[in-house]
Amino acid sequence: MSHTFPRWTNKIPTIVALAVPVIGVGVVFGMLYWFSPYFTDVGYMPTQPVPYSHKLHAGKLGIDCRYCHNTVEKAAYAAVPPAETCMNCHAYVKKNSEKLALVRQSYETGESIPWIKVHQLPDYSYFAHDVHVTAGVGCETCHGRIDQMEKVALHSPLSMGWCLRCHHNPEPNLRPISEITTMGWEDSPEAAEYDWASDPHRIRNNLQPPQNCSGCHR
Amino acid sequence: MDMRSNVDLVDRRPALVDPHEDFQAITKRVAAPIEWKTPIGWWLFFIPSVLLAASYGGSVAYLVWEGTGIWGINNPVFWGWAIVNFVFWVGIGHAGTLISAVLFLFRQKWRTSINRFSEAMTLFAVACALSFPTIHVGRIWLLYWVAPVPNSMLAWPNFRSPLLWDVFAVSIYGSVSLLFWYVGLIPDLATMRDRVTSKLGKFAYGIFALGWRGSTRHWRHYEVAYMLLAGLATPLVLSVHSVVSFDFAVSQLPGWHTTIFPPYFVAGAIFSGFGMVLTLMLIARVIFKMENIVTMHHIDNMAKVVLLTGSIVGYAYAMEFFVAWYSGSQYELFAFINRATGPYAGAYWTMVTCNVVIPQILWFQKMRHNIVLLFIISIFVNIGMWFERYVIVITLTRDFLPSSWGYYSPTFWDVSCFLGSFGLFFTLFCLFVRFLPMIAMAEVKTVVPEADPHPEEAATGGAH
Amino acid sequence: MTTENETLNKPDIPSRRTFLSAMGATVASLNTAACIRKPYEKILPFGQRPEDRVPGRPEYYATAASVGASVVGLRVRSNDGRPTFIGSNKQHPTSKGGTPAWAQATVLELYDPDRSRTALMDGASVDPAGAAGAIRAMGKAIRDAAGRGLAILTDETPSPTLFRLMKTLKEQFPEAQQFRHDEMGEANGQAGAAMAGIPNASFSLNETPAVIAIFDADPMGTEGDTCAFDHAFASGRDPDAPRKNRLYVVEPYVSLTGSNADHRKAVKPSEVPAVLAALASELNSHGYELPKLAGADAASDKFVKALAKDMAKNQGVSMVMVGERQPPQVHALAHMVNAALGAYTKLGAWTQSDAPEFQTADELVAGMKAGTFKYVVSLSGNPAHSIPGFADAAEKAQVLHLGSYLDETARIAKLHVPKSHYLEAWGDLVGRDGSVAIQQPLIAPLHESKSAIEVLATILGSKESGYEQVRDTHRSHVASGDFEKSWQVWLHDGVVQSHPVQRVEPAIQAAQIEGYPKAGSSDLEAAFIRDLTVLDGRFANSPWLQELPDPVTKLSWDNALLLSPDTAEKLGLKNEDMATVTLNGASLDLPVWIQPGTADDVAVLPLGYGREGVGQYASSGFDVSGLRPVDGTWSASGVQIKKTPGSYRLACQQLESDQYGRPIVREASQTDFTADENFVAKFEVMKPEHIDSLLWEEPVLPWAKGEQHQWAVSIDLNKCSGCSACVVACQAENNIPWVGKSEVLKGREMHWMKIDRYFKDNNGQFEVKYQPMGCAQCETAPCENVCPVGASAHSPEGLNDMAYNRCIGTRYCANNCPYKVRRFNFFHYTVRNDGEYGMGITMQRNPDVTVRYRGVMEKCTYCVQRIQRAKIYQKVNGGGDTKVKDGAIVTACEEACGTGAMVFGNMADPESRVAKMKNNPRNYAVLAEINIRPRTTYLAKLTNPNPELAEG
Amino acid sequence: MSNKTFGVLAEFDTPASVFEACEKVRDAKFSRWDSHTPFPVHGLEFAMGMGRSRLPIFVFACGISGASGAMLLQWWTSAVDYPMIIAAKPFFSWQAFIPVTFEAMVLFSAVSAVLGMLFLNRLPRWHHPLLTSERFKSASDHKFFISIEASDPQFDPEKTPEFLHSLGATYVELVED
Repeated sequence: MSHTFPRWTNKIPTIVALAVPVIGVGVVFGMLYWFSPYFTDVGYMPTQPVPYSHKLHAGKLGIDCRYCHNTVEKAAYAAVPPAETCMNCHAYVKKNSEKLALVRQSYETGESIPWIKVHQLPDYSYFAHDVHVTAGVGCETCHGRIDQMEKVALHSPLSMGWCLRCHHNPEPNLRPISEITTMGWEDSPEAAEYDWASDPHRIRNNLQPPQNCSGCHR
Repeated sequence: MDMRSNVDLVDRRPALVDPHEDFQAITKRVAAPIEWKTPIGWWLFFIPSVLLAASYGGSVAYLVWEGTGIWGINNPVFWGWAIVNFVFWVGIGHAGTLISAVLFLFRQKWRTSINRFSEAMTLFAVACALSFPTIHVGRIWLLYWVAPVPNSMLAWPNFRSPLLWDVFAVSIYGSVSLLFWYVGLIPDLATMRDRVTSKLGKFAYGIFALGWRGSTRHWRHYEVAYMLLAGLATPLVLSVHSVVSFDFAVSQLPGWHTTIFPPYFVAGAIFSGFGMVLTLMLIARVIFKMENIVTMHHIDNMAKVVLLTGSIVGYAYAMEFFVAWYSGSQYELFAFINRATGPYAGAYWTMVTCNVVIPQILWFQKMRHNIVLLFIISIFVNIGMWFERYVIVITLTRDFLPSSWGYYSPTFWDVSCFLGSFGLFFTLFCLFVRFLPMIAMAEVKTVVPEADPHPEEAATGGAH
Repeated sequence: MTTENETLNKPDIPSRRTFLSAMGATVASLNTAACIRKPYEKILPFGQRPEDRVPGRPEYYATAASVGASVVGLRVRSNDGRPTFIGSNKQHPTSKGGTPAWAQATVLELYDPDRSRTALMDGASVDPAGAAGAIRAMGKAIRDAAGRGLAILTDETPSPTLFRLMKTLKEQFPEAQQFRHDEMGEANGQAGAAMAGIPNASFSLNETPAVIAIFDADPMGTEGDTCAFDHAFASGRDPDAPRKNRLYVVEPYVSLTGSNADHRKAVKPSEVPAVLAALASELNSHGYELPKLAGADAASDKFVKALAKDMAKNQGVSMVMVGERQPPQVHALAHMVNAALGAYTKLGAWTQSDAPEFQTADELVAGMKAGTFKYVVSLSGNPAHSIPGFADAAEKAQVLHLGSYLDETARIAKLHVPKSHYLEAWGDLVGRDGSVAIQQPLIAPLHESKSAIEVLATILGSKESGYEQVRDTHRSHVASGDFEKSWQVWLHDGVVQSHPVQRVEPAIQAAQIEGYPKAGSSDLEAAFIRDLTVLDGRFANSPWLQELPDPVTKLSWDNALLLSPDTAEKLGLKNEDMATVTLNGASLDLPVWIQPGTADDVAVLPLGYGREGVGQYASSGFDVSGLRPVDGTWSASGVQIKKTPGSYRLACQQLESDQYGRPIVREASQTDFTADENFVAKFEVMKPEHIDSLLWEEPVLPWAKGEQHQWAVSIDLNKCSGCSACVVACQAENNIPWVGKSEVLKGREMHWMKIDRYFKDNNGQFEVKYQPMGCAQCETAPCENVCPVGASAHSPEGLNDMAYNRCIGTRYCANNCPYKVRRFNFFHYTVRNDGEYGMGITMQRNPDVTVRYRGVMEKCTYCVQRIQRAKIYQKVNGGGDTKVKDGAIVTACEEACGTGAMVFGNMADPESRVAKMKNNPRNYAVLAEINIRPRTTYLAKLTNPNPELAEG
Repeated sequence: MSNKTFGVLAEFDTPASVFEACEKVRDAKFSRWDSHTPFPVHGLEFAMGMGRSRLPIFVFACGISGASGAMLLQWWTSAVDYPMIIAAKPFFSWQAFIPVTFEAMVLFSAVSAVLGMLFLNRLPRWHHPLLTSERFKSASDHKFFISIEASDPQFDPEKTPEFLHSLGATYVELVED
């Protein structure tokens, strides 16, 4: 009588034995990367209603971040500026530019410019800019080289693990208070020998970044 | 010398199988149910079971859509029937492995006729059991958080939680039982492979028989592996229900925070397990004409085990009260007095009657040999053991602060989920008895007199 | 923060726009809470950001609210332009930093979707312009008719501006008539005061009396300045208080005040006058000049004798109070007693009210029937429901109804105008002590609504802006020129300092009182009472107050016929039976609830429920006002009650009232306490040294490692009156959903904080004990240990953190919680609330607190959002000092509590109030014996019984 | 079907007969041969001259590694990577970690026992010459067989079958590969 199973089937066990572990590990670490914000969110770069260029304003013109995001040192939100702020200059500079039509309109009517949110935390996690800034965490640390971005893109994953890594060990991400808004400081030579603990100009040196749940979830 | 004497020459006990059964007859008898044209009786069980199982699926779908609020759970009774059913099924899931593993280690040859059957029961019970803790969580789609896998939240499960122990204990228990059951099946699958004529049959049984050839070189490793599995399953079976009991014992609630829970739960589990094995065995034995293989001798033994464990459970009930009084904690004492006299006294006394009083009948051999009576008792045992878990969970209604006391009553969906799980259980079971050898042929053959390669020594009383 | 106040009255205030942006965030949170893919969100900045407005940073404004003539000073929080929380104004003299539950609920009332949105002319809606025009037209017509045929009906809202406008009206048009009617008012009290010779004046209590005798009044619950009374009362409960007080209560039902009494005497309503008369004559025999009314001594007994003796002993610092439910004569006698005892000179002050003369409601109805009134302008309330006969008489007149709901009156009105919420309009309120608070709006009117001031001004043809009117009223109070400056100060403080107060010395003549009520009948009597949560029903449409259990009965979502156990037995009734109550012709079926402590043969009928056609919640319960006598008296004899088939399930939130001898609420009498300071230890189930012997060493207790903050709460059971304001405050602050009656019946209410109440039979005397209970942040928390995913873990500062977004809902933690203070979202209650309340509830929600998803456990974490805000503020502005000062963090419950019963603070700082309280000998932990080490501990209750009455 | 022979297959009726036959085959110094029985015949492996199985050592090793792995994981996750204060218990509260450790031990050893057994038996092997023989089907029912492979140095297409006959085989056949 004939065989139910052809000869090659005897190879299957070996193949499975080799494949299973590979696949298993692959799935776990695949999910760890492809399902995480590292992959899904970083680089998110929507087109904004007004083609505002940080590269031009923050980079070329060197306007300090706090000129527009002026609540960053005293509030949780580094507020997006009102059209008023734009008009401070643009009432005189490029007063008739097409690109600024929406801004002018907003300034006159009070209607908001519908900016699209780039750095978006889930609503159950609470982040406060002011406390991070006073602790000496620079804008660049989380937002990247804004001064080189024509369009603002998401630089950091803003995932829990990413936050925690710094909260476990903040030192590498601290800089002199005076350098908070400096772009590119991280690569600068003084960053290398900066010792946060002995910095006389720091408001406080006793950092205890919370690592418990209610530090961020309320 | 007469090889067909009524005495098993291997261990000088009453024959385990009818002495007129030889190898071939055993094979035939065991394979028969699979080779028959499906009996009506089978359909009578199968169709309702499938319908019930489907209703379970429906209930669960609605549960996930609407939320656990569709059950009767509330504050203070945050755990309701779901957990009751879970413990109930896990308990039942114990007899199988116990019979196969522990009795195997103790060289209880009478197990061979019933171990396959009860292992299968174990598997299906554990499947039902696992379904309940899974569906009872509030956000089932996040259940994978209990698994310790690296993630972008940098968060890990809390290994101090008895619930996490449970996740490991029950799922591992399930997997090991499956292995144990399957390893036992391999030679019989080979037998079926060699018997069936249909192409599909050859293929299906062939795949799972793994190309088994009954080679002695294989038997050599096989027997060791089986022995090891038995050796592992034995502590496992004890640990699982201990861990389940930790779900209650590790909390600090009056009536839950008790050190006697682990042994008491294990005894209860064996008790309920044997109850269920009896229930099923007594039916199957008749339907599939297995009287010659599952003899009165087996049934009598099982009845004895039921009597023993039932009495242990009864002792535990009594002990609980003593400890509650002896502890001097007013909360403890109240909790137990409240069980027996409070709003849920009915459940408590049902439990005592079914688990402790009724099994006492089994002291009499006459009763042990009365199939009908035995069947009824086994049903009572099942009911009683469900109520035992209900009584434990319902203790939540009255804990420390009277201000937070409440009441609990199940809803339609509690009931539908519970009955539905029976549907799942019996569906699997019907499929098992229809398509797989429900008795371990190879093992039974080993206890037939001819199985002995040295009959003359045995006849002359040669030692082994 | 006050600079923005002007902008609020300008037409272009940025209210609605900011909602939309806020809305985006809140609505989105519903999705994200489930960790589903992030929704697409927008940022909507201002075109021109108002000065001092920092997006995301809450702002606080002082304002005030009133019920009847009771004024509560408030400090309301606004998040991005949305009022979200009603805080208390510690500087306000008549609320003393307290807020009643109803005040807490007004923030939700503002967003009530059932509020009437547009004006109705003959039932058809008209646009704002049309409405204004109609009012102006009516005003013109009235002015042309020189006020003839004009009837103005208002409630007792004590608004100086309103008073001023009415006076001008009266001056300009003498024929116009003004009426006043208020279900929460004190008509009887004023009539009584007038009898006694102090008309149109009000008494304000400044310090605690040593002996307080309450006659059928509820100054803690529903009458007068409850916060002020609570404050005064609490100040006399401390063992080290300069003046300890003793509270005697004589009443037919268990009022909130009665539940706090040291001695309580339950009598039928009609017998109360007799008891007071008896007291008077007893005092007379102690040598006071008081009348011996006929048959007074008959009512005298041990209780009255002891009371009289006690009062005599405390000459000058003891007083009696009579409630609105008693007729004027009784009030008059009370005034005489107090005058004789010299209470009015020492304990408080009488202030002359500058309210105009008002006529009563029945005079109005009579006039309307007679056809004297062409125009009836109803500035407040729902007269068609509350004034018998008004509806029928209304046909003869054109009714202008200013109201918040499309209620009975709105339906019969010629012109209905939506009434502005007090958070939407300018106004002012004068308290009983003459102190004035400015009501400043936090938001532009959400609907096309007007305030009473605006309507009246329009009719007068005066400036229509409420803002201008209010300013005009108070401009005169500033002597020097810089009105603007002081105006800013008033708005900031919430109190008008320089307001002239006219004190009066009561000249009470000890004459015989005409028609003093005779002792009561022997048959069954009905007692109509104001409900402790929805009051007279004006808050009946608030789901928060409907779900808030009555502090005494613990019933929610319903009222019921309250009977004493004996009476119920006599009538063959038990809980949740249906009974037919028949009283002068009318009859009503309602469920029975047995309330121990109720006087026998009394049928207690709480008002304010079963209001049809007002809103989706107001209709729950049973409207007993139909049974009430037409003259509006509060009690009546000749009630028939008989059992009717059927039963009705009542949502009671506490099913057990006995402590089963467990040391949960610990108490002793003042005398026992002085005998043994550490009496609480006697209650301990286990010796501390036994508890502390643990199986494991504790290396990870960070509080052992000198953490600078260790949060803790201490609750003084002496000071808690059970008013439940904290429960509502907690609900408002923490976005706690309501679940509805059906879920409460299942035992699924979500209140993070509950007020446990236990009954006690103190040899024959019925007593009630209250105990606020929330998550106690146990150091060895049983809940944390059992969570498989670590969703509940401890913070180094001793908080039992709950990460909602990590919770998978095994519910094990709640099982294992010995206090059962964890709450589970069995259904998606948040979304259910959204379904019922629409955008309103999302607008009220606190953006600093996560909105919880279905299948998630939640609980109190000491308002951790407030803690974090304060810590961050300290880190940013503390210049290196990161330690938060004591009192910088105030939890919602603490903020709502006027008596200071609840104190939150830093245990690690020995100077903090909470640390001091923990060292108080009365300090104890509930269930300490199971070694959970709660951070919330209690100070044992001290009663102050009269030794003569103490032993049975 | 190729004409290459796999070996010779001999059928016996009773355990006893196959037992003796095996002893003879063993003494005849055959190396690549095997016996096939429907159930494990007591002591037959010794009759065939085989020692004890080495499976247990392997299983033991896996069990130990499972247990230690689990304890290591629990220690690292709850005491090193992200220590959280749970009910004021030590970060490394080993008492609480024992149940999971034990379960892991059981799982690892059980799985290794089964996989090890399959490996040592070179199973699954679905395609095998013997499975083509009709007579051989009864090897899983009531008959007992001895198979000697053609690859055995002593194998001889003529002699070996006769030898087996001489051992009392009731039937002998050549099996093609």
